[in-house]
Amino acid sequence: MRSDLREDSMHTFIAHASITHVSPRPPQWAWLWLLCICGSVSAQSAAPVPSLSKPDTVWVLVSACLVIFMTLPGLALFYGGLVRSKNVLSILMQTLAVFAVVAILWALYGYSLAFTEGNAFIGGLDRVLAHGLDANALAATFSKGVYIPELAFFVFQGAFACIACALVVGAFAERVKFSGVLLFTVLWFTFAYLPMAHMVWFFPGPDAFTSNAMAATATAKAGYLWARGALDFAGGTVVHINAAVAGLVGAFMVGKRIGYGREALKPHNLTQTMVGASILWVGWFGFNAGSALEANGTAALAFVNTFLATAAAVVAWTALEWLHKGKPSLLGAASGAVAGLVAITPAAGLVGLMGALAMGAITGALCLWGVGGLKRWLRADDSLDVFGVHGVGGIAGALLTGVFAAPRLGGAGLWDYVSERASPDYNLLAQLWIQLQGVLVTVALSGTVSLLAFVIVKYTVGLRVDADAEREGLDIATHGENAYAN
Amino acid sequence: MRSDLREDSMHTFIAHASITHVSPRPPQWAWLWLLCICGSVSAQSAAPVPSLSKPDTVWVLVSACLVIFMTLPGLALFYGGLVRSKNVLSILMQTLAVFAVVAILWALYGYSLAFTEGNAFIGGLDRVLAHGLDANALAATFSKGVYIPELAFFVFQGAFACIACALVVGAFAERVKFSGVLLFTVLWFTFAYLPMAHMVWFFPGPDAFTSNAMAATATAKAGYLWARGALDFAGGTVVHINAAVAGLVGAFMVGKRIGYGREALKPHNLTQTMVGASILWVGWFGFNAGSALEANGTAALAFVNTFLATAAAVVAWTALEWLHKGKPSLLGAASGAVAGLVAITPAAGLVGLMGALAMGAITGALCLWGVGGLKRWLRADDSLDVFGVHGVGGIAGALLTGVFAAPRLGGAGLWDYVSERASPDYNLLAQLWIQLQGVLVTVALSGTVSLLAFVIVKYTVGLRVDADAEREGLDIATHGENAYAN
Amino acid sequence: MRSDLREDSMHTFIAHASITHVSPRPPQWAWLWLLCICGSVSAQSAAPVPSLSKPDTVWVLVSACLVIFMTLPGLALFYGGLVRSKNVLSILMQTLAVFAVVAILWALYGYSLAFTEGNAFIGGLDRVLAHGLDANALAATFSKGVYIPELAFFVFQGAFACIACALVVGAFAERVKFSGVLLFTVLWFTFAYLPMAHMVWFFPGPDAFTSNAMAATATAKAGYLWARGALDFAGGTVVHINAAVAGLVGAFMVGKRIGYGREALKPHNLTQTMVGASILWVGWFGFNAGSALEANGTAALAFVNTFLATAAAVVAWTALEWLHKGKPSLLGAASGAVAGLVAITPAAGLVGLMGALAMGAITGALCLWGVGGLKRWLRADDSLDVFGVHGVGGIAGALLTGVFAAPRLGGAGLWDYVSERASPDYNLLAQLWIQLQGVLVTVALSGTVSLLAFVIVKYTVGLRVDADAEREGLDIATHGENAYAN
Amino acid sequence: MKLITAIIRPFKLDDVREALTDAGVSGITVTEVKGFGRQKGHTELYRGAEYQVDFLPKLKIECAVDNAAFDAALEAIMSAAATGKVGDGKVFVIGLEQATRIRTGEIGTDAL
Amino acid sequence: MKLITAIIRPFKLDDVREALTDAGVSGITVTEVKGFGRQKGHTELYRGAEYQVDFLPKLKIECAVDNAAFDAALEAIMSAAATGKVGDGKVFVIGLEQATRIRTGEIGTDAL
Amino acid sequence: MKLITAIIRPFKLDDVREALTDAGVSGITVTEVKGFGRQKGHTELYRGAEYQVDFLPKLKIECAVDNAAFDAALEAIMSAAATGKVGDGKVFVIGLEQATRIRTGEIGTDAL
Ligand SMILES: Nc1ncnc2c1ncn2[C@@H]1O[C@H](COP(=O)(O)OP(=O)(O)O)[C@@H](O)[C@H]1O
Ligand SMILES: Nc1ncnc2c1ncn2[C@@H]1O[C@H](COP(=O)(O)OP(=O)(O)O)[C@@H](O)[C@H]1O
Ligand SMILES: Nc1ncnc2c1ncn2[C@@H]1O[C@H](COP(=O)(O)OP(=O)(O)O)[C@@H](O)[C@H]1O
Repeated sequence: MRSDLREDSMHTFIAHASITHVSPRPPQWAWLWLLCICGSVSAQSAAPVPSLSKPDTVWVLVSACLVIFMTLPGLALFYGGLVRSKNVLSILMQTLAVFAVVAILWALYGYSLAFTEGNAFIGGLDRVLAHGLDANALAATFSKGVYIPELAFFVFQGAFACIACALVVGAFAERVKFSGVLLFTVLWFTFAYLPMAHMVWFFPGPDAFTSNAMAATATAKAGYLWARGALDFAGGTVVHINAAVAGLVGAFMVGKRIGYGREALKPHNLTQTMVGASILWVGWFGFNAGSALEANGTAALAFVNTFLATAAAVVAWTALEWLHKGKPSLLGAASGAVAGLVAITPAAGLVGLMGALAMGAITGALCLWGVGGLKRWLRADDSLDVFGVHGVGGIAGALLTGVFAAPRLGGAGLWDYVSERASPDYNLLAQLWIQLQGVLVTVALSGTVSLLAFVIVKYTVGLRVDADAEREGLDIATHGENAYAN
Repeated sequence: MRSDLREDSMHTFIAHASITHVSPRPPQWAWLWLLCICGSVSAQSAAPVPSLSKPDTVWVLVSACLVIFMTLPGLALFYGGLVRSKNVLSILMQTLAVFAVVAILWALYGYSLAFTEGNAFIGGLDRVLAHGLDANALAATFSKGVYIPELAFFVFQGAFACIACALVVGAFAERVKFSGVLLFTVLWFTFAYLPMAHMVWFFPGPDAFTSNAMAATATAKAGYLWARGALDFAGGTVVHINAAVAGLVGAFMVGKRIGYGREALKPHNLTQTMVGASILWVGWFGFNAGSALEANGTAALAFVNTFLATAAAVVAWTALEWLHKGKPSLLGAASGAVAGLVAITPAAGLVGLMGALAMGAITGALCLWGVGGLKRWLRADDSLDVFGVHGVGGIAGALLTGVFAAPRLGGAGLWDYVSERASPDYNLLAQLWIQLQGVLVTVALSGTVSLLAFVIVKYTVGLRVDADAEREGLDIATHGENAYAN
Repeated sequence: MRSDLREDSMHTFIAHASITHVSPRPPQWAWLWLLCICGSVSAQSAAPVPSLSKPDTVWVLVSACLVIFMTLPGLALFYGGLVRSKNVLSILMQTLAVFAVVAILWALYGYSLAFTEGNAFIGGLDRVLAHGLDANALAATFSKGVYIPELAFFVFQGAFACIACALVVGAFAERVKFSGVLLFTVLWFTFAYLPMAHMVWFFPGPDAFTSNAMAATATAKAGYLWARGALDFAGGTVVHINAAVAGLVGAFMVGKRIGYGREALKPHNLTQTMVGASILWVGWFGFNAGSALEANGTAALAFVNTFLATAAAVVAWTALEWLHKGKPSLLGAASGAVAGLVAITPAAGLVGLMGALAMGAITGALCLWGVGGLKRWLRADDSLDVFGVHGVGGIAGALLTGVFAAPRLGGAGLWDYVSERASPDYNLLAQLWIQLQGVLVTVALSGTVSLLAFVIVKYTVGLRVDADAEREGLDIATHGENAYAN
Repeated sequence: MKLITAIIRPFKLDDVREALTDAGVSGITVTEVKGFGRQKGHTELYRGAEYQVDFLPKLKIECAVDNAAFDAALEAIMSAAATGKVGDGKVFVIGLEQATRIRTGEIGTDAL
Repeated sequence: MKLITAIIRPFKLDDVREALTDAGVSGITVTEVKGFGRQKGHTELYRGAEYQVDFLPKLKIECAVDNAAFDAALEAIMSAAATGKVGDGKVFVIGLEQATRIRTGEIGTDAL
Repeated sequence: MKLITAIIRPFKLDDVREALTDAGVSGITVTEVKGFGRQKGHTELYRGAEYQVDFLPKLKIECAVDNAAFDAALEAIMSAAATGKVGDGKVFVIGLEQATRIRTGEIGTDAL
């Protein structure tokens, strides 16, 4: 069956080689050719000078702001509330420091390696040190002739890189060494995040798709998974599966917390966690709907799906916990919300409203298993369930996207950039196989890079604080402060 | 006097029957005819294909995000801080669960019943199960020929339904049964919220108002209170009075908390409440200014009034409390802020800046009485003063809107959709009577539905936890978790 | 050297007198001629009726919302977490009350005195009591022919006034008298904030710059520092230096807290402070990028710089503290974030990305000294380091703006409103001297007004609570409530 | 003089304090404590992790009384704090060698 | 050996600890408590609800001393904790039968 | 009957409680306290302000035992709470004149 599936999809892929431009819409953010107005506009093109779309600029800037809000303070609070009070500052500090470091690296080389043309796996060096990134540079969106300031695209994408790296720290909270986190972040960002972003999101922009022939040429320049036709609207693979695998590897490498499985390692402030989850939800509207890069119907669809899938996951988790454990917990509901958000991420602008409800409900249930049965089976102390929620939810979301994007299930199908309309064909099994490939590539790349990075950290700055420091709490031991006083 | 007033207004109403299209502007959100691009555009209309306005799309999506932010975490924190620490998770959980359930119901049937054409009291079934709600569907705004994605309107309105239902839970916090809250929500949402939304907000859109004759036809299809000319810019009746009455009925039905009137039932975290109030304020800019559905001068006016009325209410409450009790409290100031926000809701785009200041100050003072003198007189344990703030403030706001919308008091007057300008006539007493009718209809409908719903809940799943559970706290007893630990 | 610098710049200034229209771009928010549509449009101008730009309206309204979010709850939490738990409500209450009072004064006379034409130091009375401020009034942006609702500009600017006044209270937290804070606010707002805003930001709008001759006329009507060519993109002088000096004077006048220097006056909740800092960051995107008044490349640049400078300051502060004290603290990182934000404020749309990183890093280091060495030297109990962060950061930012705005350092240079492009000349030393003048004027004005205001407060309502109240905590003693209970 | 230490249910505090005041006791000191005893706790569930919580919130009330007032005070606590269900708590009595009022330096019964 | 228990005003902690250290006491244990006594509380107002709060925050200091050090320790507390206003608190003294240091198992005076 | 009061390290609570249960003690009362002693504290830094913190978090465990159970209980605490490093804490023993169970009114050993 598997091989059938594979054959089928490969066949499909080869047979349709001439229309590989039938790609997801918006597969995700495509950074386009830099359009330096003052630059060399090719003489033969009599195209009008591309001009900036103000409403889309507002939309992408507001979305960038929302995505930043997701990390600071959203994720920080979500995680911070789940640790014991003696470690809350350490988790806030890790989130903040990782955010700041990645922001800087993004400007120095990250953006260039992810979003300029290079090979199928990594971009080029055109934008290193923010070269050419000024107020006049434009970036394409998913519609021909519609541009936004490249800086808006830069910061929207930068915010994604920041949250992806910050997500990881939840897996080895309460015992990891601060310097270790920082070193790991630099390595993982460079060798796992940037290639994934390039592979999934880079393509030469819709203006290049003028004919089937040109589309083939353009597709050849795109990232590896983009070219294969993997659907990932807002970053399920790049952000969630990627980070979750890193977290899981980290949880294994750093080892279990002292007292794990014996003492009660309880969340110190669930109100805080709930606020964090709420802010994540709110910010996620920017994450998902902003990924349309335009304020259009697709953005509205992504927004609505982010509303509905999350609600469905909250209800699913709550109902199942109520049935199985007798009590519906707030932490469960909040975790369900995050699970739903993770699930809908790759699908946001691609599935219909009923599909979103289904995806939310299914993933809510799966992640409940992810933090329970699966976690016990994995035997890793993934402190804040990064894998259980983002990994399980991300994988489920990636695969279900392949299902519910099908037009007959209310989905948007595949977008044909040449004809500028949805392609009439949709092969569900083939797409599912492509989706699975996306998942496998992510797991393999992130797993390998993470493992190597943690080994490097271990034998250089070290991975874990000593037992006394862990007992005293990282806040005092590592950061010299206490979160709470009179 | 009363009957005079009545006669007068009735007379006005009848006399002007031919210009009933002189309706509030934007009376509120009008959901318009669904304009499926691919659908049947009537052949005789040579109108250009309606196209999406991107800036207005951004504005409504951002506003939807802000309204969601109001509930999660805004309202949750505002309420959560006011209960004792043993019940904080229960209030957060109720807010979150109600939000999620209503979001789902909104997609399943709520939106359809509220915002498609039906009779004067309830809408139709066209959009049940999100039928036809795809990325291409457009909805009208208040200007002819200006459209936004219907999904943007859908989610903006959905966020209103969520917060209205969540508001209610504050009235019977700290002792209500979780399953009871959920069942009540489903009933009240269906039988009180949806009809109110339809009656106040539904109209066939500005494009239908091509002539006085067409206007009369269009008005005949509108909701009951819309057709009468009731002014409610952003939902004072539908959301606030509606929810407050439900809360008050609930407080009576569920009964007083153990220890009420004897023990100190103090807020456990006023910082949290202040954060909640602040977020409510911030989100309310979306609630009120977003209700213009366009990014125009009316939106800016609604925004500014939301800024000023709130400030005035903060100062009024603080000053009076200082004078009467000797100490100006933060909880007072925060409550004043919410009172001001409630008051300006129906008036936001309809009154002038000085009118907004006056409305805020008056309502701030009235709500101080609402949580004090009135509350003692009512003898209900409305735990978090839902009625004292949202009920009193909502009623005051509805009536004062009739006053300060008067052009001679700096207001915008009534909008004539046919001529696309404000009507020169404004009969203050007549309008006041119409406003009062809106209040009375809301009180009657919500009161009746709530009473029946609570009775049903009482005799099925039950309304109240047992005394031991109440003493132990709902967090442990109902949800199996503790908010705070070390 | 100094006098050389001065001569040089003066020379430059005089020599280029005819091109004083070469002013910063956007020097900052220019409130323009009121364009009452119904008003007297001069007959000789055949210009088309100015019309509203919807996307820019969205952008300014959203930005206003973000700036309000910075104060409530951002600044309130940032400050609130830093005091002891017995004083947290007092700081929240001061923030909220100052916000509300200033909002009202803004409508009554503040906006008019700051942003209508008057003399070089203060505006006129045209807009007193919101006269003429209705939904149809338009305000210019920095591009010819691009308008937004004047109410949007009104509220965006109003939010700035609110946060500036609220910033001050951090300097004398935990012992100041509430009534004293209110009286001081009214005085300082009127006599320090409004003149500064007028001097730095008022100019007659880009449409007036039709020729060099007209530009000279227009510049003559502008505020004092604007006319001199001081660069302050989003308010480093008007908001930060201004408030910081007031705070420092206040710290001296109110005196040290009981126990200062002997007892541990520790922050009671650093999580709260971190959330506050995060919200400040998020809101600051509106503060800085919104100051472009348009959703264009400059806005995107300001946004990105607000992202990068802050990140650099976080890393700089953290690294230095780690090196010097052995432990990198979260409070340090959060303070670094605020320092970076303050620094980039005057520069946001004027410097390049690498310039922003440099400014952030330099200012992060300087402010670390500001809260340490400098503070000890000043011997004032500036409780929450308003001067150490906002004063030092503001001054450093103002001066560094003169450096990094230089085109050869990647900056945008000076904008010529006549030719509508950047001027080719940029004299770094001259500009630095102009920047220094801006700083000196601010320090002198704010210092004098603050001193007088505090003296008035001292001899009328009083400046400080008595020792027993200070020991008991202001929450109970002044506001009659406790922040936290069970 | 004796020092009475009572472990009681939190919600009984007001009753006990009133009863003690009626019994002529002029001052008490209250501490939040966690008690472990016969009364069974509850289970808490945080995602996959289930914890059995045996410690329950209780209040410890300390009051120093002179011998004359002792019986009344003890009786006051006993009746005010009882619900009859497991977990009502205990009263411990310890001999007090000396009591002093810091403000005045008064010693013994006068200090109470 | 005696166990000295002092109820003091919170802001006096540092003074008392220093005075005790000067008096040769090497360790103390501090508990946050709420005190009810002659010192009057305050009123709190939460919207319409007014509450009279009679319990005031105090600190309880416990220190075990040998008999030789007792007078000095008591004197140290008495002078360091006093302000002369109602609410300064009390000192209670109890006979200590035995003291042990957990780390070493030392017993009696050596354990302190 | 005796009242055993032990000051221990917070993370030893579960061990001590189990040891006491094994030794036949049926109830304990636990208080969060701050301890000052030989164990040195740490420095905290809040921006420019550096504070030396000498008080460390400890738990106080109180348990009333009858004389027969006393030795076992003491031994249980001593061995369960020890790490051998400075700061392990102390055990204080006080004579208990009387113990009562509020629920039943039982007195003496029966009350424990
Ligand atoms: N031997 C003991 N020593 C100290 N405190 C005890 C002891 N036994 C019980 N307690 C305290 O009394 C509380 C109530 O005891 P428990 O056995 O639960 O119920 P009851 O008092 O009804 O027998 C416990 O939670 C604990 O705080
Ligand atoms: N009889 C008592 N038993 C236990 N604690 C007491 C007693 N009387 C007073 N206290 C404690 O001492 C504190 C101070 O007592 P109070 O009567 O207010 O003032 P003063 O010590 O100046 O007489 C009280 O808050 C309470 O904690
Ligand atoms: N004399 C004392 N009286 C009361 N408590 C004491 C005394 N000495 C020590 N303690 C308590 O015991 C704890 C441990 O004491 P410490 O001197 O640090 O270590 P050790 O017990 O190993 O000698 C202290 O933190 C304090 O709470």
